[in-house]
Order: sequence, then C-alpha cells, then structure tokens
Amino acid sequence: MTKLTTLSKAIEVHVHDGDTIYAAGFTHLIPYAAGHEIIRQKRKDLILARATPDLIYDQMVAAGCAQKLIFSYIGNPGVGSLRIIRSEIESGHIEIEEYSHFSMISRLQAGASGLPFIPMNQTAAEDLEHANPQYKRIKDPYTGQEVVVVPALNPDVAIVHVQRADQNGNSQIWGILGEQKEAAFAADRVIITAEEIVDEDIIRSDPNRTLIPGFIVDAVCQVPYAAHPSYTQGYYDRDNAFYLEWDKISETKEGINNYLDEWVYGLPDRQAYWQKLGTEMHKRLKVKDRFSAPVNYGAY
Amino acid sequence: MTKLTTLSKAIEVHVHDGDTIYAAGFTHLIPYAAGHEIIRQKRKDLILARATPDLIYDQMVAAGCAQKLIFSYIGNPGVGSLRIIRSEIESGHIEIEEYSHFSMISRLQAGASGLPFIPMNQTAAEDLEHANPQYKRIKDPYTGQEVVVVPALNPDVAIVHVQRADQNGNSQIWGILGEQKEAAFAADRVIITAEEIVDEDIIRSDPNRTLIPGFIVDAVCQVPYAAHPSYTQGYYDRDNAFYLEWDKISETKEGINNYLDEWVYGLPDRQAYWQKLGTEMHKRLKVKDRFSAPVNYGAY
Amino acid sequence: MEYSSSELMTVNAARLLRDGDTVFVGVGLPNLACNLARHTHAPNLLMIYEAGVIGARPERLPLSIGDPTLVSGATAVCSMYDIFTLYLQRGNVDVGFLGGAQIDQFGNINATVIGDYQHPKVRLPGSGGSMEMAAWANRCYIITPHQTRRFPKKVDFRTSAGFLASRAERVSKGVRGGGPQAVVTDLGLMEPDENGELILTSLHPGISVDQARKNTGWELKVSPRCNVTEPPTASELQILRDELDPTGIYIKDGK
Amino acid sequence: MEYSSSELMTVNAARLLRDGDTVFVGVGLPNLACNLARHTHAPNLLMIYEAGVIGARPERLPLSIGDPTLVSGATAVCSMYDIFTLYLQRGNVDVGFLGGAQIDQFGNINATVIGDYQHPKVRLPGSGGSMEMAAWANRCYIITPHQTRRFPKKVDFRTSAGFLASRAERVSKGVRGGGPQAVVTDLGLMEPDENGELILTSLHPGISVDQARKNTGWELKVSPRCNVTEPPTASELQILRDELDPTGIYIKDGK
Repeated sequence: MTKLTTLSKAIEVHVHDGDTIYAAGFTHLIPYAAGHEIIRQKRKDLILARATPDLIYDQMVAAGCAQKLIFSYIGNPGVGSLRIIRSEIESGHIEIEEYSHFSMISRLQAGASGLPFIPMNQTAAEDLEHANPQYKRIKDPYTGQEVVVVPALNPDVAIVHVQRADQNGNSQIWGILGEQKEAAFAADRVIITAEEIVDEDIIRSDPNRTLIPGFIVDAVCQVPYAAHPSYTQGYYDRDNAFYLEWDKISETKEGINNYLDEWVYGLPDRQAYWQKLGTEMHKRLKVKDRFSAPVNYGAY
Repeated sequence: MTKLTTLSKAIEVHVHDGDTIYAAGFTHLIPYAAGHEIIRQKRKDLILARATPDLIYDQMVAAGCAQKLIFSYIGNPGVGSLRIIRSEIESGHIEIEEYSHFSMISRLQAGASGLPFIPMNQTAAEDLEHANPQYKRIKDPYTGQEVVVVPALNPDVAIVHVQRADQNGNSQIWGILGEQKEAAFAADRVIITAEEIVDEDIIRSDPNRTLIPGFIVDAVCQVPYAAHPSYTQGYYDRDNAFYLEWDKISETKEGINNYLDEWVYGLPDRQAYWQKLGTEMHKRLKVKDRFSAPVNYGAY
Repeated sequence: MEYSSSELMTVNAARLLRDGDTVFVGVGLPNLACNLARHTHAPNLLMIYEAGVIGARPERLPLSIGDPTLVSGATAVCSMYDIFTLYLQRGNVDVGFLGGAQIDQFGNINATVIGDYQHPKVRLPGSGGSMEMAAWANRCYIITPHQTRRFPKKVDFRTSAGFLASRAERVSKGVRGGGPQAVVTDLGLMEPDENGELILTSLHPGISVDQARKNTGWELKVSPRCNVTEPPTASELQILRDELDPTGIYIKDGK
Repeated sequence: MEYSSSELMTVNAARLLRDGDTVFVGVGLPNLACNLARHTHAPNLLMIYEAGVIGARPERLPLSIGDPTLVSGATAVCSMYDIFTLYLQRGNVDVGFLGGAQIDQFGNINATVIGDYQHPKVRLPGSGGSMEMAAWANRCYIITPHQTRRFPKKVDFRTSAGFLASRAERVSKGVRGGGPQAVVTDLGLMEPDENGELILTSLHPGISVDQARKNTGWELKVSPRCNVTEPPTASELQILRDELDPTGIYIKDGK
C-alpha cells in the first residue's frame, strides 16, 4: 500500500491547529521543508516539542505557529541564541516546558515503548525539577533510593527526514540517529520526508538499517534537500554559514519577515527553495562519496 | 590497543568459578565455542543467565558447570524440551530464577543503562510475579496505576559472538540482534568471539553498524564457526538436524557423556570441532551470498 | 477432499485473520496460517517475529523462530527490547498466536509447569514472549488439538492471562489487549462469551457437540449460534501443501 | 612564544586529560583540547560526542556538535537514548567538559537563566546534556574566561551540579560522578578543596593572585601549593595552529 504523497498534502491532512509536533533530528536530518510547509499553511497554536528547537522552531515561532515549546536546549548550535524564541520567553509570550536532553529523550522513549513513565538516576541539579512539575520522584523498591521520573511524551505528529524510504514508508537512516525512531513510535501520526524513494528491494537488502517500519507511517514524501540548512549524511553538507546568517536576520522583525516572505511564503515548495539557493550553494554543499563496506545477509 | 587473544586464554582470564555469565544471542550467534571452552576448563558454580538457555546451557549444566539458571524460556527451539535442565529442575538439583522474555531483557536493559530497575506494564498473569520475588510493583506517579518492575541484571561476564570485529573489539552484528548490545553494556567484562577480525577501516566505513564499542570489551577472539549448531547470518546456516539429534543424545547419561567426551573434552578448540564436523556438513551449512546495498556516508 | 487435522486447524486459523493485520507470530501452524491468509484474503498481512523480524519474506519454511531465512529480505530487524517495547507494549500488534500445555475455561494458559511450581511434576518451557503477547496484542488466537488434558477447568499455573476468572477481572487489570478471541481445535472453535468463558461456537464438519464436550475439562456450553465450519477448500489445501509446506513438516497428520 | 588566552586555556585543559580516558566532548575548545592531548601525551584518548558518535576521526574542524565529519570514519554511532544510558548513566564516561554563563564557589553551573526562572532577565540555552554529564562523568572540567560576572558566589539557577553547598552534600545525593575537578581560565586553575569549594591552585605565567581574586565573585582562597603553570610549548602551539585549527576559528584571541 503506497503512502506516497506530496509534503503539502501530508501537512494538510495530518497536522492540525493545536497539535503537538515533534520534528525529529539531533543536528542531522532536521526536517526544515516540513517546518516551512507548516508555516506556509499557517498552522497555529501548535505545541512544538524538540530537544533542540534549532532555527526551524525559531522560524515557526516567528511565523506565529506556536503556543508552547517543549525542549531541552534552545540555542543556535555553534552560534549563540535563538533570538526569537529567547525574546518570546523573556517577554512571557510563549509557554515553555523544559527538560535536560536525557529527560526529553526519556519522555520519548517512554512514549515509544507504551510505558507511562521512565526512571532516571538523580543528577543532584534539582532546580529544573522544581521548575517543571512534570518531573517527579519515586522510590527504587530494591534499595529505597529515589529516582527521577518523567512521563511519556506522545506527540500527535512526528516528522522525520530520512535518507531513503520505500513507498510504504519503510525508512532507513544512517549517520547521527538522534531520536528519530523514538519520535516515530511515540507519535500518533508519522510523516516521513525522504531524500530518495527507493525500490523496496533496496530496503530489504539491509533490514537492520530500517529504523522506522512503514506500517506506523502515515505519509511518505520525496523531498530532496529537505534538511537544508541542516544536512543529510552522505547527500549534502551542513550550511554553517546560514546558521551565522540567521543570527543577523533574526535581529529585527523586518529581517525575519523579509526572510519568511522570500524563502517560505514566496515559494511553493522545497524544489523551488533549492533552486533559489543557486548553483554556487549547491556546489558548496556537495559531498564526495564514501561508501560503507557491504555486509552479507546470505541467501537462505 | 589490541585486545586479540585466544578463546582459551580469554576464558581462563575472565571467567571464574561462581561468576554470573550471560552468553548472548536469540537463536542467532549463540556462542557455542565459548560454552565448550568453559566446559573444557571445568568452571563450576556458575550462574547461567540467558533468555533462552538453548542446547549450550543444557550441555554446560550436564557438564556440572552451573549452580543456578536465570532464564525466560527453557526449550529446545523447534524440538521440545531441554532434557537435562528439565530433569535437574524437576529433581530440585538446580536453582532457578525465572522471567518472561520481556522482563529478562528489561533486566539487561536496566543493567546496561546504569538504572537500578525498569518498569513494565502489567500483564494480568501474576503467577510468575508471585513465584519470583525479584518482581516488584510500584505506582506510576502520574496515574496512580501500578507497574511491574524488575531489577538490573549486571552479569560478571557477557560473551557475544559477532560477524566481524576489529582487533580493538569494535564489533558489528547484523541479522537477528537479540540482546547482545544490552548484555555487553550490562556486564562487567566482555568477551567477543568473531567470525572475522577485520581491519579497523572496515568497521569505520559503517559506524552505525557497530553495536559494541571496543573500549568496553576485554578480549576479542577470532573463532570462525563459533556459533554451530546455531548460525551466523551470512556465514553459515543453522544445523537444525543437530537440534533434533541432541534430543536423542540427551536421553541418557551415557549419550551425554559420550557427546561431551567426543565433541568437547576430546577436542582442543573450535577449529578442531569444525574439522571434525567434516566436509559434508560444511557443504550443508554453506550459504550463498546476498549483499546489502551500500550506503554513502560522504567524505566530509 | 481429504485433509489432516493440522490442515483443518491451520485453515480455520487463517480465516480469522483480517487483511492489514499486524501479526506477532511463531513458527509452525501459526506461521502457516498467516502465510495462507496472505495467499488468500489478506495479502496485506504484516508478520512480526518475536526474534525482531518485521515483514519477513522467507524463501523456505522457517524451522525455528530465529531462522535466517526470516531475516534475508525482511523489511526491518530490531533488537528484542525494541520488539517488546516499540511493537508489543506500544500497541502495534493486532494479533498474537498462543499455545501451551493447558488452556482453561477462561482462556488462561499454562506453559510453565504441571503440578506445583516449586516441586514440578513436569517442567515446561515457560513464558518466553507469551505473557506479554497475551496481555498486549489486540486479539489473541490459540491453536491446539482438542483433548481433555489440554483443557482443564483451571490451569496449574497462569503463564499468560486469558480472562482470569471473568472478563470483568481482566478489564480491571487495565491491560491493553482484548484477550483470547478464539481457540481453534481439531473439533471446532471455542470463543469467549460475554463473561469471558470459552464456549463452543463452531464445529468442524462431521464433529458432534458430544465429542467436543467429552474432550473438554469443564462443562462446555454451546453457543445458540453454533454453526459448522466450511471445510478447507481445494485451493486452501493446495496452497498449504504445494507452496507453504511441501515436505509436510507441520501439516502432515500427526497430532 | 606568544599565545592567545584561548590557546592558553586549551593547552592547560589538554594537560588534565589522561591517556585512555573516555571523554564526552562538545565542539570548540574542549574538542581542541582533546585532540591536542591525543597528539601529545594521550594517544589512546577516546572521544565521545553527545550526538552519539564514538571514536570520531574528523578530517576537518567540526563546527557543530553534529558535524557530519564526526560521523564519517568514526568507530560507532548510536542513538541519543543510548548515548545517555549506555555510555553516560552506565558510567562509561571518564571525563566531561562543561561550560555555562555562571559557575559558583562550589562549581555549580548555570546555563539556564539570569534572574528568576519564571521571569528571566536573560534566557540562556538550558541544560542540553550538561545536567547528566556533570552528575555522571567520573571527572568534569570547565573551561571559561576568568571574569567576575562568570564566577558569582551563587548561581541564579543550578543547571548542573558541582558540589552543591559542600562536597558532603553532593555525596549525600548519591550521584556516581566525582564532580568538577578543575576550572581552567585565562588566569589560572581553580580546583575544589576538601570541602568542594573552588580555590586557586595555579596561576598562568605573569598573572597575580590579585588579578584572580578581582575577577572572582567570592573571596577566592589560594592553595598553599599554588604554583605557576608551564607556558604552552612551541610544539603544543604548533599542533593547535597548524593541524587542529589552521584557520583560527576557535583559538584566535577573542574572549
């Protein structure tokens, strides 16, 4: 059963105002194209969950899509702060729910596992625990020591960008894995964007590489370069310059609006975005091949 | 730092009388060669932990190596019972600690994670919970519902057979994964047997395939065919006939002793064992190639 | 057309599966039933093996739950912890197949021990994955020959939960799965009534209510809608014999 | 030989690492310090990145914690949940590098907020992985310029734990790691005394105790064994400048 569709259709059908969204990926495979499509379709009151909001959530917050953020690190990685999110928090305009990376990922792990909560060892840094009532403590029944627990996170929608998927949504990822698998299993609905839609036989040639099985996927969309300015291992490089540039763009409301007009609202889709980036940029982000040694599964 | 050594040296140094051993692998990659070496070196009072004891623990129990079994399914897979273990239990000659697969694996997951315990949802089948006091219950602090918990399992030694490893112990596995990664991280000491010792560059060509990093490994041994009568995906087939044969062999004490004399005590190592199996058997277990499609990591 | 009791049970189990079901399956008759369903009315059935294999396409009949033929050409392979958490506990499994030495009046299953747990008369293999499958799969099916010793009023040990002592008791435990939906035997089908008690709902052609009653360890009630199952069709038997188990490893008449 | 304060801090941090250490490392100066140590006295240092990369062999200077150059040619890559459980919580990490806007007298770090949490004056990025690293790595090191605003007597928010209000208090919490072992600044080194209070244990060449005191927000005690650090050697600087950061992205004098 093919689940192939366009990204705009996938967002239209599966992302609703007020939904909790988890756009997965730790520095790698960040689903920018889907974020832009959500902005384009003017979704609002979203609860945006992500360990590292990165520029994409900064842009979505700027565009008025969000009512709340669930996160564990709000920085522009390697650059500084996310100016928009930071100022919205400082001015009290957006609700937040904050974790450490480990507790954020533990929430997803619990959600993906069908568990109501998951324990973590104590860290002795208790201020965040006091600031966020979702953190609780229970006693280890074996030693009587306390452990810290967080509740399952089950987003309405997980959005995951992958290197390759088949038309049924069976998806393979390599490079930094982040929390893609956990987000997909934790969510009620799953949207996959893929650099390549490949024949089922490619997927079946290496089943251990499949992190997300198609039967939990709702939509799969072929969207090359969907991760820019983030990257896709083996397909294109990270656009570090844009991470610096955004720091300038986001200094003023005007800069932000111009950016959104030019690069999001003013474009129909990711293909147009990629073309607009231009051949110089394409050349800069190009990556030379470095292939894995194959493994033998054997014909039984 | 090379960790290459012989299997007999690895067992001599790292496996002591009274140790808790976890020989990993769910139907696949069962480390028979290491089990036979433990028998050969006459270890005793071992606590043998394994979700599925399989024939190898039946043989180790028969050889007098074990004082206790920790398990979740004691059958001869696809055949029937493990006669020796079964009769030792029925006659009260061996101590047991019993789980379901999920609780057994959860114990390892907790042990590997440095957690004191891990929760599981209730199953409504409470007889085993009552029979094994290691099972406990705690309240989910979010709903007040009870969940079942099991304590971490941290074996003294994990033994893991893998397809390929480098001399530092960085190990790659494909096919059925079972609980190899969890056992290795849960254990204090890790012994790897590998079908092939490969150049570090092969491992580094596909880092996502590495399940066990060398720095937690204590010894790595090149032992081709170490899993027979179990199998190694892509290297040789499962010897289903031997699983049937063992059912006959293990009917009598004499049969068992003859088997151990001929196939364990009477042989110096796995190489001799494999030669003794003969060319007919080698041919029968041979597997045709079926390679994975490579992936591109990119040269950055 | 003649058929063996294994064939009869397999065909009837296959018919219980729905197109699109995700099935947690072991080797033997359940594996054959799933593959038969895929070849007939349920082409989109997804088979998941306890060993962590999803979407297997075996090129030969698998002889163990971890047969390498299940892996080569599968869509995904994951660890045991993942299969029990992400798939089973999370509620991604529609159907589980169960078996055991004893099945009682309320579908509770014993695969652990005959006699006392501490001093067993017969020690059986134990739970494996069945405790969780019985709890968390949406629907469970049991395939087993119909004999009194297999169907006691009460099991010696509850390895996995049916309806405990009543449907209400299972519900009170808050487990997510719906419990056993049918027991397929060589005499007919038993299904739980509104109280969770297994009652006779179908008989295979030529079998009498009396035969079923005599081979059940409790006073077997008969559903007012008890009917006769359609005999295996020539096409079903042909697929089983020629394609799925050509050497008759599982479907030859035996038990 | 002339050197910048970044170079000075990096060289001194590198010297704290031991051969064979497993280091949980971020980009920037910690990454440079680790690579410098590998090129000098600690060839068997194993670098683990929060993003899940083990044994990276970057062919260029990584510019983000998830730079693809960390992945290509690494020995292993795992998920975030695995990196925090199997590696960090399990106790497989010897050394963690930490940073933050404020570090207090007992090595507690604030990377969350200046002012009140609910009504922040300045909102900072937050914990990321630092809360757990500070708790569970065997040893932690902090690299930061020496300025009064960075070293208040008490942090506004404890994002990650040093010794809390005393070494005894940290021990009473039962966390596995040993806590901060040294703070490397551009003026010298501070290390915890027997009570967990950071005291001055080394000064860099040409720096006075008074300079260190003036730039610390509490009454900085001076160790009776306070010494002067060896200046960066020509070889250390050459490796940093020519091999590790040839375009001077991190080691040019700035902050």
